[in-house]
Amino acid sequence: MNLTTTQPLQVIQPDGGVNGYDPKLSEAELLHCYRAMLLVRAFDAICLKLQRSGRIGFSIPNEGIEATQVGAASALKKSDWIFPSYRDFGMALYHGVPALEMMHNMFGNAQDGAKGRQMPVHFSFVQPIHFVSISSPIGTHIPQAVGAAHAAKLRGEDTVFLASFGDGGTSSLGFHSGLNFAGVWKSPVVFLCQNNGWAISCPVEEQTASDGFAIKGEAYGIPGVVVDGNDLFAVRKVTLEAVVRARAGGGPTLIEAQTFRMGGHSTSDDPKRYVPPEQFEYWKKRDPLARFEKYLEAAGLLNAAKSEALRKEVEAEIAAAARAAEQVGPPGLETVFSDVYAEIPTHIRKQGEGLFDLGRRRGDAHAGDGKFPL
Amino acid sequence: MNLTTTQPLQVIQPDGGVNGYDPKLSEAELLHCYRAMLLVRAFDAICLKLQRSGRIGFSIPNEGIEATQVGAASALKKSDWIFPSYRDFGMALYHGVPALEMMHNMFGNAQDGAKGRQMPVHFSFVQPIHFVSISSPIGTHIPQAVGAAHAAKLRGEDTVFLASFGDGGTSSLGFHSGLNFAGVWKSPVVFLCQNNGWAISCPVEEQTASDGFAIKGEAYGIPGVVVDGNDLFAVRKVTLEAVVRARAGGGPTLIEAQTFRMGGHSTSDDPKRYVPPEQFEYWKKRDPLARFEKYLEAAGLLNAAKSEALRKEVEAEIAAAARAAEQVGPPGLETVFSDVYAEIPTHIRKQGEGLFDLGRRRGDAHAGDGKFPL
Amino acid sequence: MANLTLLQAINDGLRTAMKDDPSVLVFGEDVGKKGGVFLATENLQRDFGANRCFDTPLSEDGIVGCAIGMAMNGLRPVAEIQFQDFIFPAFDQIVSEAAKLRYRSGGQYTAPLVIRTPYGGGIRGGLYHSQSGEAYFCHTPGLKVVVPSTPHDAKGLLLAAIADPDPVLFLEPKALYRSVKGEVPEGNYKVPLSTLREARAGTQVTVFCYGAMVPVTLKAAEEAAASGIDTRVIDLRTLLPLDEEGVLEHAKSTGRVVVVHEAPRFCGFGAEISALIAEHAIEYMEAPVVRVTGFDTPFPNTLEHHYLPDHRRVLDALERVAHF
Amino acid sequence: MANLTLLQAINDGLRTAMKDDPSVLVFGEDVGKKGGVFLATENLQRDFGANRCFDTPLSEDGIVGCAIGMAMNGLRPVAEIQFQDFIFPAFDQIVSEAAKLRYRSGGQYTAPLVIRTPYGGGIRGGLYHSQSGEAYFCHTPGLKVVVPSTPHDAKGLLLAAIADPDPVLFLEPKALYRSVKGEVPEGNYKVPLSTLREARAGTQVTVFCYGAMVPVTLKAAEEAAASGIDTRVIDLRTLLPLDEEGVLEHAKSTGRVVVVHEAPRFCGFGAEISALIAEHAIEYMEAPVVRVTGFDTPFPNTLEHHYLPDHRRVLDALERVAHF
Ligand SMILES: Cc1ncc(C[n+]2csc(CCOP(=O)(O)OP(=O)(O)O)c2C)c(N)n1
Ligand SMILES: Cc1ncc(C[n+]2csc(CCOP(=O)(O)OP(=O)(O)O)c2C)c(N)n1
Ligand SMILES: [Mg+2]
Ligand SMILES: [Mg+2]
Repeated sequence: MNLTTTQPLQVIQPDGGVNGYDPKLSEAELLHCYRAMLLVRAFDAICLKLQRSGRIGFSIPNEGIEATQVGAASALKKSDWIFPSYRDFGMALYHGVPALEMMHNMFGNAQDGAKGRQMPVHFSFVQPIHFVSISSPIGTHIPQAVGAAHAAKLRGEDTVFLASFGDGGTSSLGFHSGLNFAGVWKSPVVFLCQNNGWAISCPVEEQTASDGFAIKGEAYGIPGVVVDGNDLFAVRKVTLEAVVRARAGGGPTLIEAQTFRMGGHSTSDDPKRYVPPEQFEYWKKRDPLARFEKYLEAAGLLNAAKSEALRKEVEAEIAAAARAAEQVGPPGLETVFSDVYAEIPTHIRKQGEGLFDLGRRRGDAHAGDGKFPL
Repeated sequence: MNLTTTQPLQVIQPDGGVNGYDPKLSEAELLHCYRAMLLVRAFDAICLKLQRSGRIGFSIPNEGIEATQVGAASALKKSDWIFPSYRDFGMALYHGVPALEMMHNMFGNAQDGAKGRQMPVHFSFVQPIHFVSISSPIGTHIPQAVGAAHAAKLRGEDTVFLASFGDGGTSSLGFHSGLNFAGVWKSPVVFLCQNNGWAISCPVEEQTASDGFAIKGEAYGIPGVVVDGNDLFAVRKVTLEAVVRARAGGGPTLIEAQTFRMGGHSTSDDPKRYVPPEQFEYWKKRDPLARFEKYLEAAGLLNAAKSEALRKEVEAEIAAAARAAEQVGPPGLETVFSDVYAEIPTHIRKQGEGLFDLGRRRGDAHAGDGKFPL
Repeated sequence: MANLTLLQAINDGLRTAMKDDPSVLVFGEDVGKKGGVFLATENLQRDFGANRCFDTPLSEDGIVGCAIGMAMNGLRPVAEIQFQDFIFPAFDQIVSEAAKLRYRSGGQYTAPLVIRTPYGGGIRGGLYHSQSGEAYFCHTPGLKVVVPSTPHDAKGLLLAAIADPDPVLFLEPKALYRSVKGEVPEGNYKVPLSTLREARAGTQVTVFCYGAMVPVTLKAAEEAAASGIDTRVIDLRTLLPLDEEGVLEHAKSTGRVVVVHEAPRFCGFGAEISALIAEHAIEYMEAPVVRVTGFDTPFPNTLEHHYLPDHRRVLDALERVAHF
Repeated sequence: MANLTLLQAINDGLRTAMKDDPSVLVFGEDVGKKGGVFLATENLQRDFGANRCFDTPLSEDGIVGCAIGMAMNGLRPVAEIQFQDFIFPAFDQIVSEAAKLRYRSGGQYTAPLVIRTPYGGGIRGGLYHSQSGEAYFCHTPGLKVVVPSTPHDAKGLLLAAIADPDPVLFLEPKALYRSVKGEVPEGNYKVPLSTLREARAGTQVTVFCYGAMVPVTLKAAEEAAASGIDTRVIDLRTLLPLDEEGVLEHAKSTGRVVVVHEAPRFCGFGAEISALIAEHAIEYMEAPVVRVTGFDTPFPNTLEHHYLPDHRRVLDALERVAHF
């Protein structure tokens, strides 16, 4: 079985034409995809502002890769699992994670599902889809996705598991072990490599000498597919094919989505230090949102007014979420000490009590005024 | 550049014929190869006996893979470096490491270059060729070989570095990082994957779903070549090509030598628990030594009498080495404490003095009777 | 009750867990047909099938990474690492992932898995088949670290570990695999984690030890008794979370303490015991707290019997502490 | 002499080593064009060329594995790990290989390399951009572990580390990168490894600390002075091999000791200091040996200022110990 491709699949032309391709999506579904892309862009822009004004500490730009995120996410059911990277906002938003929940995380506040323990963008959701707790170490989630998939497979479930990572992620240990195990176990996993050309400042040619990333599947007996990552339909199509095969017991697929991040690696990064300006120009012309808009317009589903209205609505939603999340205070001090284990062991409880006690003795407001509540 | 092959190269036919192939080796060189293979087999057999009679603790069977070891080693100059696995006796013996030095290691005695600190077969030599200290953790030496090669390359030297490992070794972290870095750096390294079908009891199909091992080079932009590992000329030929390319700045090659270990994984292992008997029969017919003998006979360089004489000579040499090594006592107690650092730090010195002191106070012979000599 | 070796007790524990809970899986390198290099998993594949007990590719990172995913998704994986020395490729998965998943997800995702691995010296394994790495893991909040020293505890602690909601590293003293035997109850019983075991009663000196150092210490204690030193031997059993209260009570009650382990001394587990005492019981101490440990060197081969703490070294420390 | 930040001092140290010794290479993720995420390697590629300072693929295992090979073959590699939290994929190469190569080869092969990495909290980095993993490495014979706390020492210790014949882990307190400034001599000078620095003279209590905890401790010591507690502050600088004699002398001379570090307490580096004292100086102690440390939890984000030991917690310990 050699399904590996080396030419990226493209469906939506730069002018929005699809050469008669039928996406098999209802108007509502198409507009849901569009809205998800708008949500990402708005979320991105507002987080950038929040960070620049010092109200949140950090964010990860997503501009330019919305089609990959939303196209891939759209191929999954709510019962499937996502093992995301830190640059997968759109997958959560597509599946209906409320922007407010995501904003709680950006502020690390008391209502954040992760209790303010993680840096911003390290989301964790179990609803409405499993969007597994993001970890900073690169690649560790890849074998985890395979293990979770193996569990489902052993129980005879038809759940599919999507593991998403970057071009840099392919050099990690987890990529090697995860794909190798998945190949042997024929696990129902879709490996989505978002090749955006850069791992922070490291260009792909310094990352690996392989002829692209899809071909790396060969090393594990896993078919590799290359797709235009700025083309929502193309990404959706290859992901759907991979998902269908995985669900039917056909094993894993490695997808390489070729895309580009229009921003820095993070809000701490200045890409102008290393990305040649031509690359920004090249990719600006291939903006995934503009391309999808052209399609929707050509299909008679969108016009300038409607698009403007939607954009405003979405921006208002995100802005409201940010305002609401900013109002919520920090997590309680006891959250430093809980969730290390299912039950808090004595030595940790004592450390917490010590901190509360010190706060009481010093009259320090931060340390809480009650007794250690755990 | 796609040099990857999937059909194993074969030169010596089972009947010893080579279809006119010219190995370009003098009679002396051919007999040196033959002698090296005999040395391996004798070393192997004697170590097995020593282990069974409790005189050494452990050995690693090499029977069946002598052609891979000797064929590959014969492609290297003395100024090249070998990063061996624990199953590469033949590479050391081919390059003239004295059997006695190897036996010192098997006994872990006072004359062992590694001062009796390692298990048997974990050799380390800097002469007559760099045969780098063997480590038990699988695959760690692979990126090390790449780093050593990069050093040579930066200095403009034309040294070549051979890293040898098993089929199981391809699943290790070091394989992934080592080949990836070598691909990017175009390092002068030859990666020799000795595919003997098994990683202890794990057959290749449970190790990886890839279509063989040479193809794994694709993931790193490294050409992969498959060769009949029981064919000394074929192994020598592909290794020499890889070495020549590496020396000329053409970068790394991944060689998959298909072979089989006729013994257990180690002297602690009983392969009958897991290897199907047909496999032993299949490979017995393809014995690399017998095949090379047939070639030499056909070429008029060997006959039964000469072969018998050589075998006896070699066995006597190894047996004498074993006897001599067995006479040497254990390393001095101070070797527990030296070589942790270039200079022994105070806390380690004190621990050594404490042990000597206890021995003195208890009248314990083992602990030495002098004062701590470091 | 059957009279079993520690190795048989572990096999029995795995069987019991697999029988009682269909979500328990056993996997690792060579654990299937071969039954593990020490035969701890012997016949589990035969008896429970290859879906419940299977071999993996040669990647500890993959073994633990996949185990975490399985555990997230409802299974109870029991992964074997062939030798503790080979756990380091999985260090990132253990320390960064298994140990931190519950915390970083606010309890939304958890990793109830067990990693079993033989540790310690005594088989002429040299640098890489002899190490005792417990301190590396004990410095990692979110993990539990368990070390049995008797067949009874081996089975009971293993069953408790498998049932535990948090990731447990289960270190098996390979030197004791076949050298100790003892009564092992049938069926599913649990020895609660984080509880100490008084392996020998005594009033004058307390020795804290675990794993393969327990019999060594008991032998030293017998010899010390002959010269009038009445030694209490505490088998710690669970190193993390440690029963710190229990440790301090024992330390206070004898006022003289020795700590024994095989691992190197510097920043070893023994340091934590000493530090607890120095912080919370120093005023009860009538003698220095003495550590008897492996040396601060890699593990040698030919001379391993000099590297490993033996009863003579423990006895020497007992005498120093008792007669201080 | 120039007045430099700690970060500039490190950049200066790297430059000096690269200028003086052509076998010194600097590499890691993003150290080239970008100059490192903290800019510690800024302009080194520009000034020494891409053969001397270069980026690598995203693999810490590869970075350290290749560094070992380079070191074996005559170079002096200085590898950067972007955050200490990301060093764990290289743990096997560091612990099994770099640390053990000299020993296992009887001195035939050695690995004189330096691994630089920013460690510690204070930048709102959460679980994975804040850790202090020194104890993991200090339990590894064959490694050296160095932690500077001033610009002067940062350069001088780095140059000593690069010249050292053994592998050195060089932990850079990222919280101090830009927050401390000081006089830094020009040219190549070395601060010898395994020597302590008295950061503050004092007679009543000794505090042992290192890295980013040094300024925190100094602040606490100033406040303590106001209430009549005369505190000596010892910056350990090299954690392994530790100047144990020096530590014990200081401990004995004040009879009262506090140990401060950011890392979790359990089996942390502080335990070794306490244990040394409990074993060799207990009879000099007039108070418990108290540790002020990070908590035994992963590193939180929003509440990191509660997790990190601050001068208030150190002061509290000083008072407890002084008035015991
Ligand atoms: C093990 C590890 N090493 C280093 C880092 C630091 N780091 C964070 S993101 C990143 C680059 C990732 O690039 P890529 O995988 O291409 O993803 P992208 O950011 O481009 O989406 C690096 C080096 C890390 N998080 N984990
Ligand atoms: C990291 C690591 N994990 C496990 C082991 C135990 N082990 C030693 S050899 C071996 C199998 C190696 O198989 P392969 O690479 O095919 O080499 P072969 O022995 O067949 O030559 C295993 C699992 C090890 N040495 N290192
Ligand atoms: Mg990228
Ligand atoms: Mg093999």
